[in-house]
Amino acid sequence: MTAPLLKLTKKDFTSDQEVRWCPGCADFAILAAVQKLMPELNVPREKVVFVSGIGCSSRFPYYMNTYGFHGIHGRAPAIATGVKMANPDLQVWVVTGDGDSLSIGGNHLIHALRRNVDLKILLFDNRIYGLTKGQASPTSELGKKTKSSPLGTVDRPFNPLTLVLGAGATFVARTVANDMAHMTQVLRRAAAHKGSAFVEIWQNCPVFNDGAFEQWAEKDVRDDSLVKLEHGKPLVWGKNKDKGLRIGGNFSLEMGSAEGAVVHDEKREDVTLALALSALEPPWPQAFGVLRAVEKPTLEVLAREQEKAAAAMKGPKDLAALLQSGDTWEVGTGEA
Amino acid sequence: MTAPLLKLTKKDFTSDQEVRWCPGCADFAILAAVQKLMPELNVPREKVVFVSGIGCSSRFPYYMNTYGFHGIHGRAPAIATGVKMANPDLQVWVVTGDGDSLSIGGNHLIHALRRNVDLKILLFDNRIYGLTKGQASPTSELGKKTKSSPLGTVDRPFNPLTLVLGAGATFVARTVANDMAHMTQVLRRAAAHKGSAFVEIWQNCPVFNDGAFEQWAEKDVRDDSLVKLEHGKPLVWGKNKDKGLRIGGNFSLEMGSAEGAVVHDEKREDVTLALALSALEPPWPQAFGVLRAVEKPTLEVLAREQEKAAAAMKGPKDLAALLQSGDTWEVGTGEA
Amino acid sequence: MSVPAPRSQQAIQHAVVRFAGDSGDGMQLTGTEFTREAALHGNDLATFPDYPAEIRAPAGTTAGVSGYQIQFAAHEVFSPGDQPDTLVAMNPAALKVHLQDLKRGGLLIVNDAAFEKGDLERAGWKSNPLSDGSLEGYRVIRINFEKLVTQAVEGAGVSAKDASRCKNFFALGLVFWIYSRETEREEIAIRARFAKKPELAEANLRAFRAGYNYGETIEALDAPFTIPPAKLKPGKYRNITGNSALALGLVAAGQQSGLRLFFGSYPITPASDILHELSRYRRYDVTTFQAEDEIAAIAAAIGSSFTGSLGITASSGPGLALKTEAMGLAVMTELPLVIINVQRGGPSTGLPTKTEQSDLFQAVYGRNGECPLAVIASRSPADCFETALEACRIAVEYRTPVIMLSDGSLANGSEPWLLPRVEDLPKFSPNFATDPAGFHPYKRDEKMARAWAIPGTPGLEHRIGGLEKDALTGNISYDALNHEKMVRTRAEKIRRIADAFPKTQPYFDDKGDVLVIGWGGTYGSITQAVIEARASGIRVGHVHLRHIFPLPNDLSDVAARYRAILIPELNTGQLRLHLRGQIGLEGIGLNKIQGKPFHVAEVRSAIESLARRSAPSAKEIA
Amino acid sequence: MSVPAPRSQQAIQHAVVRFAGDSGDGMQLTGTEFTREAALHGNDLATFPDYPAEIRAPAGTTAGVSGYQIQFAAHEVFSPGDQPDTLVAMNPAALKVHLQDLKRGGLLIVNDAAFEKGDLERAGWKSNPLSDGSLEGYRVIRINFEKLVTQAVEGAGVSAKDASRCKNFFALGLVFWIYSRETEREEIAIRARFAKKPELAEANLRAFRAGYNYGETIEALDAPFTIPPAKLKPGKYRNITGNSALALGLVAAGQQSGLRLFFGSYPITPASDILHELSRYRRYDVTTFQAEDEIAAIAAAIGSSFTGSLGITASSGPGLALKTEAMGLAVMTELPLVIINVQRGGPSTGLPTKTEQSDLFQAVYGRNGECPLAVIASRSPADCFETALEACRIAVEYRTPVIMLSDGSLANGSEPWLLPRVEDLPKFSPNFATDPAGFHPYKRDEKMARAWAIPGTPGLEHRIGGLEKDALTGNISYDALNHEKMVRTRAEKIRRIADAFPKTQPYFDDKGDVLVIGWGGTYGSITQAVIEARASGIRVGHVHLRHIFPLPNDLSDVAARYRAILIPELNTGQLRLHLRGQIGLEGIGLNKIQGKPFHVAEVRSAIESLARRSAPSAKEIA
Ligand SMILES: Cc1ncc(C[n+]2csc(CCOP(=O)(O)OP(=O)(O)O)c2C)c(N)n1
Ligand SMILES: Cc1ncc(C[n+]2csc(CCOP(=O)(O)OP(=O)(O)O)c2C)c(N)n1
Ligand code: SF4
Ligand code: SF4
Ligand SMILES: [Mg+2]
Ligand SMILES: [Mg+2]
Repeated sequence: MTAPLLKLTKKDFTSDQEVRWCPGCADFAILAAVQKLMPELNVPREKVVFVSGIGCSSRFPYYMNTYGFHGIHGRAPAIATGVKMANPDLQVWVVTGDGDSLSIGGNHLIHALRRNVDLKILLFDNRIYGLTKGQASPTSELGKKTKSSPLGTVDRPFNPLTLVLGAGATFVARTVANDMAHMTQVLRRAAAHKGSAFVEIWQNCPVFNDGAFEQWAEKDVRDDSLVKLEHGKPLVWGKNKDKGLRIGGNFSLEMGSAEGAVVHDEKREDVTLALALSALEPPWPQAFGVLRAVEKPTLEVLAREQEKAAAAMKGPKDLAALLQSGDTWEVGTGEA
Repeated sequence: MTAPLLKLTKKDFTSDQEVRWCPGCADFAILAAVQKLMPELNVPREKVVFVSGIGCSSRFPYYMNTYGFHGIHGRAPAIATGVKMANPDLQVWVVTGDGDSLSIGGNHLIHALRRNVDLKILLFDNRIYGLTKGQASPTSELGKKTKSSPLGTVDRPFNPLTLVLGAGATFVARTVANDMAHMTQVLRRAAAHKGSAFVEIWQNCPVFNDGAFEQWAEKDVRDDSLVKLEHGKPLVWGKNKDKGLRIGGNFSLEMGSAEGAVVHDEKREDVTLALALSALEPPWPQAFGVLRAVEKPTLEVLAREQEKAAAAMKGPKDLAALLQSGDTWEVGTGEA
Repeated sequence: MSVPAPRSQQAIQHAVVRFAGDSGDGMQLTGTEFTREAALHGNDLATFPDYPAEIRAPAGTTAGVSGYQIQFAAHEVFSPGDQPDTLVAMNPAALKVHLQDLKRGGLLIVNDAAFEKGDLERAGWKSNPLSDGSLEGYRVIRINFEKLVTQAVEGAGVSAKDASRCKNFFALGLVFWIYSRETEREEIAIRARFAKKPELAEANLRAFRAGYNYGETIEALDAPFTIPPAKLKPGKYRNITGNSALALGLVAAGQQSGLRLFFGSYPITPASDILHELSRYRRYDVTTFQAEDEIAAIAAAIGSSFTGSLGITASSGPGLALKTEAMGLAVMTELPLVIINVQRGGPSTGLPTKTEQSDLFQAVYGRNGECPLAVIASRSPADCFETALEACRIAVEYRTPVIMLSDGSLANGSEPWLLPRVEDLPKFSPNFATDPAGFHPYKRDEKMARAWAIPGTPGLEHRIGGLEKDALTGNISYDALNHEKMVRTRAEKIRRIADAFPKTQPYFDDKGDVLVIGWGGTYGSITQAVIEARASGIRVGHVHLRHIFPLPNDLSDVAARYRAILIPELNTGQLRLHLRGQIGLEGIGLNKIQGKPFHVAEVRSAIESLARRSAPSAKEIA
Repeated sequence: MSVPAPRSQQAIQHAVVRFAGDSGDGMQLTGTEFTREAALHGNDLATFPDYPAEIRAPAGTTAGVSGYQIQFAAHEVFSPGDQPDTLVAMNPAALKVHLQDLKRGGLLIVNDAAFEKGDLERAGWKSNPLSDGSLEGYRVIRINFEKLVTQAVEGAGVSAKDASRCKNFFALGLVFWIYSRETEREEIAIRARFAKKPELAEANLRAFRAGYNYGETIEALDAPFTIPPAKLKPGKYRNITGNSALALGLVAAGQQSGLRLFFGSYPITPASDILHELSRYRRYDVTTFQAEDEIAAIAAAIGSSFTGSLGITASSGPGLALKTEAMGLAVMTELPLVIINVQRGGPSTGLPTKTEQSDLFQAVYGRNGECPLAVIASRSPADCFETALEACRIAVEYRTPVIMLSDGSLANGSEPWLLPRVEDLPKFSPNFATDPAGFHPYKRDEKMARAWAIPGTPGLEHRIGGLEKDALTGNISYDALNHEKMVRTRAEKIRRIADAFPKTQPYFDDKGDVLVIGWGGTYGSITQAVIEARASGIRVGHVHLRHIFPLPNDLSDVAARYRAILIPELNTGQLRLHLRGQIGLEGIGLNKIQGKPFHVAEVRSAIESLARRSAPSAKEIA
């Protein structure tokens, strides 16, 4: 990481708007992490755009002293695609919630990812609808009782990581808001990725879904319930790093001792390993960190290259010539 | 397969409407296959509903002499979810195109699949927009020149199988319209599956995308370019069945000799193998047949069970009592 | 607990109380509790809750202030009242926002402890209103809630934080005393509410009692007020919010028609509660489906209607926008469908928690193609029951989508509801087609409703969809004259709904100076305003449109009996333009677009000035 | 090829030709080719292509008939003509559909070979029209196309199937002879078209020539017709369809404003061609984005406008419906945005390939909340250029979404376009904000346009969104009075656009018996009808509204100069209701909802009967 040239500070990225989240909301931690990370990225404030949908999480852009667009529910990836294609020079972030991006906005999310638009997509996953006061979301556990499902939900949740990998995402990671160091590292990686970067951030909502992640994301249980991914390192976990993911029978992963554990490889072109890791759910350890980071051409760059190629082939712009293209004829001033 | 009790024939499932596809369109073959299969399924015509979106493929319901709903673009899975939840007794089919279900309708598709609504979803994939005359679809190859992309597309296509597996689909299969036997067998399996069944059918559009699949789906090349999946059988292919998919280094699949090939297992709870198979693309052999068939509770059944449980717990319906629930008071006829 | 009987009481006829505090202060609960007691006491009442769009904006800021107003009375009440007689302000921000509304001479209860320098600044006070003269002209009761509540709950076994959170029940107790409310029912309610945490129950009880006793002790008033029960129509009552009544209306429609309800919805303020409520009535043949978005919600509802359920969907403005395309499909397929729009401030995301009536255009005109459907509006919280039932009936009997308009103030506001007897509720039948003989999907009955043949019915297999349909068979038809016929048929079917409306009967004067034509949630304010205007000698009639489209056939004739027409709306004049466009009716608009209901005084003065302006000239009289 | 000069010719002033056949018969191509030659010949012309919604419906059925009509003349032409003088019917189905329109005494060219029993049945003929007297009163040329074409192309080296597919060029050749067209240009065009398959070029050329020679040989007519070039305004011309002109208008707007264009779209008939065309103009700073759906298309366009591009999106009715919510966002954020609606038959999926004007309500009124934006409409294929440019100018200068209405008949129809000189095109500037001093995102200029500060500009970082905004800072504001102010400001900004309109100047009589007020694609038919009605002595004016919202300020005044107002529309009366609702204008509607343009005669007779009805009574005259 190069030293910041612009000498910006966290304060430079803090807007004058009051932050309107509930006391104790994990969104605060994410905001702090992003505001702290930004100066390090060395991008001038005016070249940074935050785009969001609707939800508690989607208030995020108001608090960043950059350009920001608080869109409509679910459409942030589409708005951001327009921003990035219109000006590929900008660094574009998308902030979204589990309802915003996986319920109403699911399609835009997977399409942005398949297109590999260079967006940094942060999904604040609290497994609930916060802003509308506590309905089930597509990540709420099956059978969960919420305001909209007093008898328990009947729809199985998405696994966001498997979903986005299935859609062809080139960068996929997971972190948790209460692990500042890990979260910051993951965000830094996402920022550095050229192409769509998808980050699921487990985010506690103390008001409507308190403790959703405490069984595996609290400090004292993390070691046993999460497998921290490090590129080139074996897939091991446990306080003593004594458990490992190994190749099991008939092309499956199995839990066993650390010995002979599969080695994590973010950069593998084939998506098998990343998919297998994404699909791990309790009682298996869950994947934590960067699952995949593969560079591919991005939409906005390909599009601009085409434009240039067309210009090179067909010559410079000439509106008059364009209007007169095709079969034309003259009508004279005199008698016909 | 039990003998048809209803003694229906293909003709019973043929409506009086003229079929309006172009000469040579592979949609005809699919229609014929479905009309031929239906009598065998032994479901009375009136209990069968075909729902579709918009596209050439989506005209399908008009040609089936069952109940049918030609919906709006992309929304067939949502309409069908309403049909099935409203009457779980019905057998509900969804017919859709690659644009209909993967472009505008992508979100409804993945949500229907995660919910495991008992729908048979047939995606007629011709890798092009047929009805609107030849624009790129989300399955068109990168760089493809179409009416809407005269310089070539710049967005990478979806792999529909990986996408739907990532969304949690319980039944996923692929077939091709020019292999009547295979297609019929896959459709039969889909019909038998309790839960969402997703079938990708490669379908040639001779008018706007002729030959899209000929390199691997024509009779003479199939053996070398497709790996036919059979539950419990090793993953081998080639004219002489001499090539196999084996476990490679660091949890990857590799191509090799047939010996020691991984054995296909549709019913595996963990989705790793199915995902790995779905992701195979040329020059690898492509997966052909049923990738996954795992039974899970379906949305409509869970919902009805809840209803019954609620009735059992809270007693029978009593509208008067319901209206009067909560704190009530009387206002007398005399002076207060 | 035994409370010493207050010494003497002042009997009054009505009062308006507003509770205001931080979003975290529990003001909505306090208001609801007070409302329940007023209801059970037999008062007539109307309420208006008002809360911010954030779950919890920063503590102590004006952005975070949450309010709840109730008017309760010994007589009929139509609106939550213009100006509170009593205002409870739990912090400086609440005072900042609400003081301007307090009636001159009104009672102001403030939380003394919350007026430190920082608190004042956060709320935007330049100096301390408690001491700078701002409160002159009001009767101020300053209370150190923190201290008194802490003392009161000491020993109940709750944390200091939990103790402090009992403040609202202290305030509630005090207001109970001021209005001489019985405390028993509330005590039972508190115990029930906190049944799972007895120590919290105990703490809140103690706070409540302490508040009540405090009123008694400090002799806050010379004599507390009493408001005797109202002489309402006899019968059994229940206090109800608009969304609750609406949900019950839907259930009743299902039961009265024998149809299964399918409710497909996606959460959105202020409509979400309908989903929440219906999810609790599942055993009444109610399927609820929280869809992935508004489009899926309506699409699934349409699918269910095709299958023989009554499909229903609910949302607010932005969600309705998304449903537009699918509404067209329902119009084309002529399936029953109820689409509920609980309107909120617009455009776009707008003011999500504020009320407005600005989606009339969208409801009547907002679709591609010639795409008529029925639009009806409810007028009061309890009326949402009847309106929902009516929407369902029209949808089923005419095989048409019906948009039902409610709004934020109706949805969350409440009033006593005279419970209908089930025997008196309308029954209606889906009249499913079952006979293959002569069956055609687009054959029509005398209401012009097409045959509704549902899957599962042998011999009636057929296909429908969004392409233009043949006038009889329903098959795709591109025929030019068939298209014209179908466009006109669909329009005529909707128009004919009006033929079954009862005669339009204005309230109050049935001819005279001014006719007020209103719709939706302004009913209460208009009614009260008309009553008051008539008291000053003006002859005023009031027509409150339930049916926005089609309009009543006799509306022009009725309107012609008045010198002038006033059309008050919480928008820039949508009904006004609609009436002029549809029937050439010229009205004067009274328009307010502030995310708030009308004050009665605003409507009354508009009536009065219009009456003056349009008074017959001397010549005319002669 | 050298063709013997036809012996004698009959000079006529205009003709209407219709080519009709199966979807697979290439009638659209035939029509286009004939049109090009007419254009290059110097005729004025107007065309009307009409094709089915399926790619290819079953061969030989009426559902699969595809037609192309052209009127070409030695004088100005305004419509494609009511009734063809010459009809080419390639099969019985085409004859079935189109015979009724053929002018009495007109020339009918039929493909003899296609009238076998099966063919007749498939087309729904009970008996053979060639022999049952159906064709009496027409001049019939029966041709065995199959045989003649097969003979003609023998030896060209194509398959029998490909040979048969040359039929359309045979027909084209024959019609060339009938109207004495030169064949050279067409021969070059055929060679160019099939450049990659020389044997096909050869076969089609031979068929074309054979058709031409056939006319000569059989002496199909005593003398072929000639139609001299029209005396059009001098200048350079090009024949152009509405969608092509529209795309060029957008490119011109980008170049004239210096803005990059961002075109986000999702394919839909009849708007897709705009995407196709713009995709070919990428080097003109045009980004095209085929989105996953209509919502993403407009959302991306909005994002691009935020970033300093000119965001544009195009669709047809159902797609517009989906864009509704996002339009609200554009209104709230006050960003430039052009939304094109190429209307088609509705409601719902409706009649996708047919024309209609039924999305006016949706455009003006179809959004949640108080959500005004500008709506403009183009009137003819070539006018789509100017209208698109105007839409872009308004969007940029006023920072507002603008809906531009076109329709299917304009989109696919064509006419000669007098090419504008680039120097004469308007220039306009985005006027980006760059100076941090005194910058506020919602500070307005004299047009009430807010500051447009784009990412990349240092010091102007700010945030916008769909919640109500503070009137100056653009920060979220829930303030009641601010909301009212903003609602009224947004409305006033749009209203003021009208202040810059030129005076409304009716065509033809500027006062008199009847004023015809039209909009959109009916321009041609109305113009011709007015010309004809005036010839019969009625004093008629014609106002064709480009601006649907806001309306011209002086429209009422202009209208007052006529005895009666006629409002012809291809819908049930949307402009009529709009004018009555907005400005109290009472008009008589002429309405047709058949997926087809007006016939000139329909409009003319409406004018005449209205003139008669509203003729001044004897008393008035006295
Ligand atoms: C079109 C539309 N539909 C619904 C809503 C209501 N709405 C606002 S936020 C939200 C969901 C919020 O959940 P999530 O995305 O998980 O964000 P969180 O609040 O939990 O951060 C909903 C349903 C809306 N604003 N717009
Ligand atoms: C809301 C809406 N948008 C767009 C269209 C236009 N449209 C109809 S079908 C179609 C795509 C068809 O492609 P696909 O789903 O692949 O089906 P195919 O025709 O290839 O079978 C489109 C864009 C529409 N009818 N409705
Ligand atoms: S509701 Fe939950 S997610 Fe929203 S601000 Fe409050 S704590 Fe955070
Ligand atoms: S366009 Fe293609 S997919 Fe559509 S009917 Fe014709 S051949 Fe089939
Ligand atoms: Mg959430
Ligand atoms: Mg397709």
